[in-house]
Amino acid sequence: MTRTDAGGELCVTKATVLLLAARIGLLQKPEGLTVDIDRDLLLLMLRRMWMIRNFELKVMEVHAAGEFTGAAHPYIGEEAVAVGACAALEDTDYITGNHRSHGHPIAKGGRVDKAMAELYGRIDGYCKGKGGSMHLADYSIGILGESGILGSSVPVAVGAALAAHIKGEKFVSLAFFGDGASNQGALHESMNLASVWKLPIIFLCENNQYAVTTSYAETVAVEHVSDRASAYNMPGLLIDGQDAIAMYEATSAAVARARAGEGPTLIEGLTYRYEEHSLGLGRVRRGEYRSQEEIDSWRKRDPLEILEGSIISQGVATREECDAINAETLDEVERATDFARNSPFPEPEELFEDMWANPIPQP
Amino acid sequence: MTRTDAGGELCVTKATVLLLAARIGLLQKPEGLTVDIDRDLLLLMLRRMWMIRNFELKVMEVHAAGEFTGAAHPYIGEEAVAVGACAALEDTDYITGNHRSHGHPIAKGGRVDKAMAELYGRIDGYCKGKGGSMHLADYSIGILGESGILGSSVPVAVGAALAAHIKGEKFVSLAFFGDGASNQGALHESMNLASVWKLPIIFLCENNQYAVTTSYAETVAVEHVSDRASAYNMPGLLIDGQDAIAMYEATSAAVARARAGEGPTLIEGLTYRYEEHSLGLGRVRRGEYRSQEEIDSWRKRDPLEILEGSIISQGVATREECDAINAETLDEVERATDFARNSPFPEPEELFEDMWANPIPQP
Amino acid sequence: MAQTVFIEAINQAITEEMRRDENVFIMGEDIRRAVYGATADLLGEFGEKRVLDTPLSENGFFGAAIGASLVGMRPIVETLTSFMWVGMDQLISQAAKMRYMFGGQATLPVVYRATMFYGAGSAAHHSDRSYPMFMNMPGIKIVVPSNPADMKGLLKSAVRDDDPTIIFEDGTLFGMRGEVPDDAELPQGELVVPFGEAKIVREGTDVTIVGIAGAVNHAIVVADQLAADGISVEVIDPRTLVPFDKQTVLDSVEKTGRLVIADPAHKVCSAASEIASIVAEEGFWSLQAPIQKVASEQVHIPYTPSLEKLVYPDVAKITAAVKRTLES
Amino acid sequence: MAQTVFIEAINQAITEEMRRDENVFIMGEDIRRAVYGATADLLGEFGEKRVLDTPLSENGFFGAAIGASLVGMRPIVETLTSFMWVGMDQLISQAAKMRYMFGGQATLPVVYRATMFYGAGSAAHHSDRSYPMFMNMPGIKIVVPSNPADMKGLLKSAVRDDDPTIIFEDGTLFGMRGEVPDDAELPQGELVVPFGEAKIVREGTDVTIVGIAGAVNHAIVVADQLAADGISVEVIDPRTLVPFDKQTVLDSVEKTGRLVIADPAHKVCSAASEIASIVAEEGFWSLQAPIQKVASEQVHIPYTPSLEKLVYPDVAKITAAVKRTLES
Ligand SMILES: Cc1ncc(C[n+]2csc(CCOP(=O)(O)OP(=O)(O)O)c2C)c(N)n1
Ligand SMILES: Cc1ncc(C[n+]2csc(CCOP(=O)(O)OP(=O)(O)O)c2C)c(N)n1
Ligand SMILES: [Mg+2]
Ligand SMILES: [Mg+2]
Repeated sequence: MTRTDAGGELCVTKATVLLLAARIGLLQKPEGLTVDIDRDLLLLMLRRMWMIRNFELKVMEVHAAGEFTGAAHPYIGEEAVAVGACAALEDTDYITGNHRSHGHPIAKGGRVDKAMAELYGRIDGYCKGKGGSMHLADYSIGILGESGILGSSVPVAVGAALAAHIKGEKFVSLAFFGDGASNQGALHESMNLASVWKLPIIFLCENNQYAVTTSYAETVAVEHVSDRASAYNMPGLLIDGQDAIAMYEATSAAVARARAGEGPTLIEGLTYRYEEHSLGLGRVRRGEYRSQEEIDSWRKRDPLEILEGSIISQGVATREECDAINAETLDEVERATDFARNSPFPEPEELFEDMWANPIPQP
Repeated sequence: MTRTDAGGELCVTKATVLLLAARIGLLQKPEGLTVDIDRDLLLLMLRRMWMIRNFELKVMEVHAAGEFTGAAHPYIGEEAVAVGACAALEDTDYITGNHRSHGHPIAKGGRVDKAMAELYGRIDGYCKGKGGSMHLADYSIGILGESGILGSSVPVAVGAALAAHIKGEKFVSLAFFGDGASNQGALHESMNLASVWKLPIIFLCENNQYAVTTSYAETVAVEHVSDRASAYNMPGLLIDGQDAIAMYEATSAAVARARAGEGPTLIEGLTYRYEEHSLGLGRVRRGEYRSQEEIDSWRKRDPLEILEGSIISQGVATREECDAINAETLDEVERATDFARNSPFPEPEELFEDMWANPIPQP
Repeated sequence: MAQTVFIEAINQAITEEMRRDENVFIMGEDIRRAVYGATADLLGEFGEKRVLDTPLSENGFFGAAIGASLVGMRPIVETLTSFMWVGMDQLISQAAKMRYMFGGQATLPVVYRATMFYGAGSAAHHSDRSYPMFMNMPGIKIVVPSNPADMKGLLKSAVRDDDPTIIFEDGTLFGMRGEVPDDAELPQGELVVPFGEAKIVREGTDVTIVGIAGAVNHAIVVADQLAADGISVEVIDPRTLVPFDKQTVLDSVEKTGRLVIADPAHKVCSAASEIASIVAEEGFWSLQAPIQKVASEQVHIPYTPSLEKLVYPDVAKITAAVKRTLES
Repeated sequence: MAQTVFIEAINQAITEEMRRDENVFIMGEDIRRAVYGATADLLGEFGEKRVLDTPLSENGFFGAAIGASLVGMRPIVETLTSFMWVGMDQLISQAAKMRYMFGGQATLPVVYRATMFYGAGSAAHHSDRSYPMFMNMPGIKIVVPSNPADMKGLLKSAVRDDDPTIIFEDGTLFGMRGEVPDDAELPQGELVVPFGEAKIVREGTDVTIVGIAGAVNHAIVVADQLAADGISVEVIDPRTLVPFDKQTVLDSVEKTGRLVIADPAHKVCSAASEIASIVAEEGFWSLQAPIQKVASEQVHIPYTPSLEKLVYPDVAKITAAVKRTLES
């Protein structure tokens, strides 16, 4: 049994989100429900979502063709979560992420050429080929890095927020983690720390409802991960993760709360992973852990369609303008792939570089 | 600020406990509130509480006299918590504990002679002198052992409950931990595991309101540790930890629930540590972290007085009978101390014993 | 003798032990659907209670396995080496220490199957080869199989052993084929490889190579190649590191006078360091040349193949080390 | 030159570094009230934001220190070695690995002050001497001071170093008095002891003893006692294990031909094992006798004094080892 048995209907809408937010006092004026998002931001969100979608499709293509090996976890279907959340952040704010690791940096404004080169293991990659798919990072714009160990990057994000708190600065920090990872002890400790110290952090659970083959209903003892917020005396918001605008609004409210010194927020974006857990994990046969009906019902609420729908219906941009954005990102991803292919592999001397900031002799 | 500012008034009484229990469905019949406890059990509880009190007083005396060194954490003031809880268990049920480690085994029916000999580091101690104060254990009656690492014995207790679940047996498991330890990730993982698997376990938080010098109000982000139960879809009970009968009733209800296969319960016994954190930690000056008024107000609700009050006022036993029990335990503790003093230290050959169940050569 | 793939050998051992003893059960992440392969078909035969999918809470379920073992169960836990950091406290503070701390009262027949995926672009977070750390802490038996037959036989021993065991399963061997004897062929009627008995994989007289886990197979290649040059290499596979059969190594070095140790772990405080230190103390007078440690470079595992392949001991490095001992 | 107690030296270093750089802050359990002594009076001078009492969530706050260090802070974390198991994942997966994994983008000037309380009845759960495990994992600098002056000077270096550091503070030395030079007496104006420079504590010609942490002081006693018998012992204190100044050790062994290593850690895969393996490889031709490892017995730390005192390297064991090297 999954939470979407009720015919693909989500239990949240944008209205409920805001209602929830109002109820827990996160938003001051429940009557001022509609957050104004300017055109540029909406189109930027759309661009980043297309960028992720097209990046991931390309990754699947070149991975299947054997252009690089190693695990890679596609973010397709979940684009609205990272993009909506990161749209509420500045370059001076920080994020940390996990193994499903391409969406977060792109959503935060990272470069697809350096990301793709990293997946190819090349010297021009974000980490000079040392990190690979699961360890993208861009310290110049606050991307503190994705983590292959689940839950492990959440305390790190708490630390960035702690620095803001100690120094009295205004930046905030946001940690992405999955429904599966929410069962790690690190989450408990992090949420408690952030709450007792009132740190400017957003805990962002991407609940795509599965950890590899295991439904969160079987492993998370409460109905919604966001229900756990009450155990830490912080607001918990259950948000429609297919709706970028809802994600943006909720995160904006949480960011405002954080910057105001009022402490952390837990946001759960309810979403869905279209693809299998990881490229190359052929053994995980789809039918065994989720039904085609379930997948289909989620695909009907595609985050790109939903955002484009709002944009077009509200007259923010035309279908053609939206298509052009898609096409531009497709192009950029193609160029990024060429960039990656043409970048050399690191030379052997590179092996011992980057171990230490203040180097020591090799033993 | 502590939670007892309101003039030493506790926010729970036995009535509220039962109300709470009824509210969350733990007790079937809210009208049948008064649990019948037979005379023998009441007097056994009194005996064990006096045993702990007198044991600890003796430990303080001989430790001050330098008869043994090493840390020891007195349980004085908290006797009702362990004794009330363990009175709800059978010998075939399991407990695990922590560094404040003398009360739990005595409450579970452990022997004070072997306990005292262990503190003295003697061969007749529970662990042949290898464990010491923080590692008492008696596997013959389900005492799986105290742990000096906080939170660390809680997953172990979950495992004992898991065994009952797998084998379809009826024993239950109970884990003691402090308010401070409740912030360990191990607690989160344990409570979630126990809830998703519906394991027969009781999480018993001894909230004596401080971790060394730190008030739980400063480190636990919710008002009561028991509030966290909702994050794991289990009942959470806030109990007057000075009232052994209340502790017994609440734990009995949780044990019944566990044996019925309905899963875990979180019980918080609100209590108070009369003495300093640990023998020998002279540096921790009392006045710096808690006031004399606070201490005095708690001492007014002494668990022994409260239990004797109920016993005598309800005609279960007379003052003289109660005093006799006290005297008998005093005697037993004296004999235990002599036993400990007369037991030899382990011989050097003992050093390499007990490392392995299937021994291997020393490297 | 059947040709068996390493991962099938694991599956056989688990299946046979679960059939033999109803107290044996297995827990881990996504094991019902056998995401890593070793637990295929267990759910069907043994049911949900003995094939337990866990939440992603390694510290919690590592500890639950300990607790279950204390009260009569014999749990097998599936995990990766890299996830052990998260559950380290239960492994060290409880599994390793309990029995001694409680004066022998606790008996913990718990087995952790920890896979080491390395060498194929898993990067720093998924490539740990951490057995040397666990060797430093007394209380856990450490098993490092190098072929399907030992994998099967050692896993069966681990399940029957009354102490906590970690089996470091070398992921580079998961696809390795090897002969695994059928039970009927064996005098004792089943394949159980005892702990603490090193195996002399190749006999030789000029130099001793001790190989750990996957490195044993490189050492065999080196021995076979150098035989053509007239160099006689003895290859020893300790099979378990705790207990460690030092006598077989000391005897070999007494014969050859030269020692190379090939160890995929990071070289500082590695198993290789330990073995070198034993021989430098107890086999010193046998040595005719400096001991050669061939272990992983002291850097994290880089993702990119161009760098990763430089990290580990391989045939070329081991060959060079053998030659160094012969030239000095 | 002031006579200073070890724990005061810690306090001085922290205070001075917090004064020097406002990005330095300290966090830990009950540090405001200085339960373990080293953080006395910090709260008054530096206030609540820079002297942070933490909940009992080691994994959480070890990680928070890492995150803070990534964005410009220089955290000092107070803990005990035995509580590091609980926070192991942050130390290994994040502190040690981040910089390399991110191609050098991450800089983590975070210092963990991990006290080793052993030798006084703390039993198995509170007596860990775990530096060898951290030596196996690249990425963390490992510091093992043996006296108040080095404690102060090395801690100051650690705070200024841009890499993660763990200082293993030997609890048996907390009450040790020693000379700590006043800043005014020093040419460079302050006491900063660089990493990677071993100290020759006693010069000698017959045998080299390398001591680790508290064992250095035993080695000094041995050297002084044996001098009376006409045996000339050189005592080396590496002071940091990562980086490790192997040249000083190799030079000494070249001179003496004999090596004893005294290490309070468990002996298997210990720092002693590592140093022995280095010398067996790179200093082999200097050696005139088997290397002697004097490390802790491979058992857990028993509570009772009658057994605990048998575990660690002490003057008698080190003396015996020196004699063994001279007799062989
Ligand atoms: C500590 C740890 N345990 C297990 C794993 C193996 N693993 C990688 S991804 C994954 C599932 C994660 O699920 P979730 O957190 O929901 O993220 P999702 O993949 O759904 O985005 C698992 C079990 C890991 N990487 N780290
Ligand atoms: C993992 C871990 N961290 C820190 C400590 C040090 N320590 C021992 S007792 C204690 C306070 C415990 O507080 P609480 O859990 O409330 O139990 P109480 O002492 O109040 O009974 C601390 C911090 C420890 N033993 N283990
Ligand atoms: Mg998921
Ligand atoms: Mg407490």
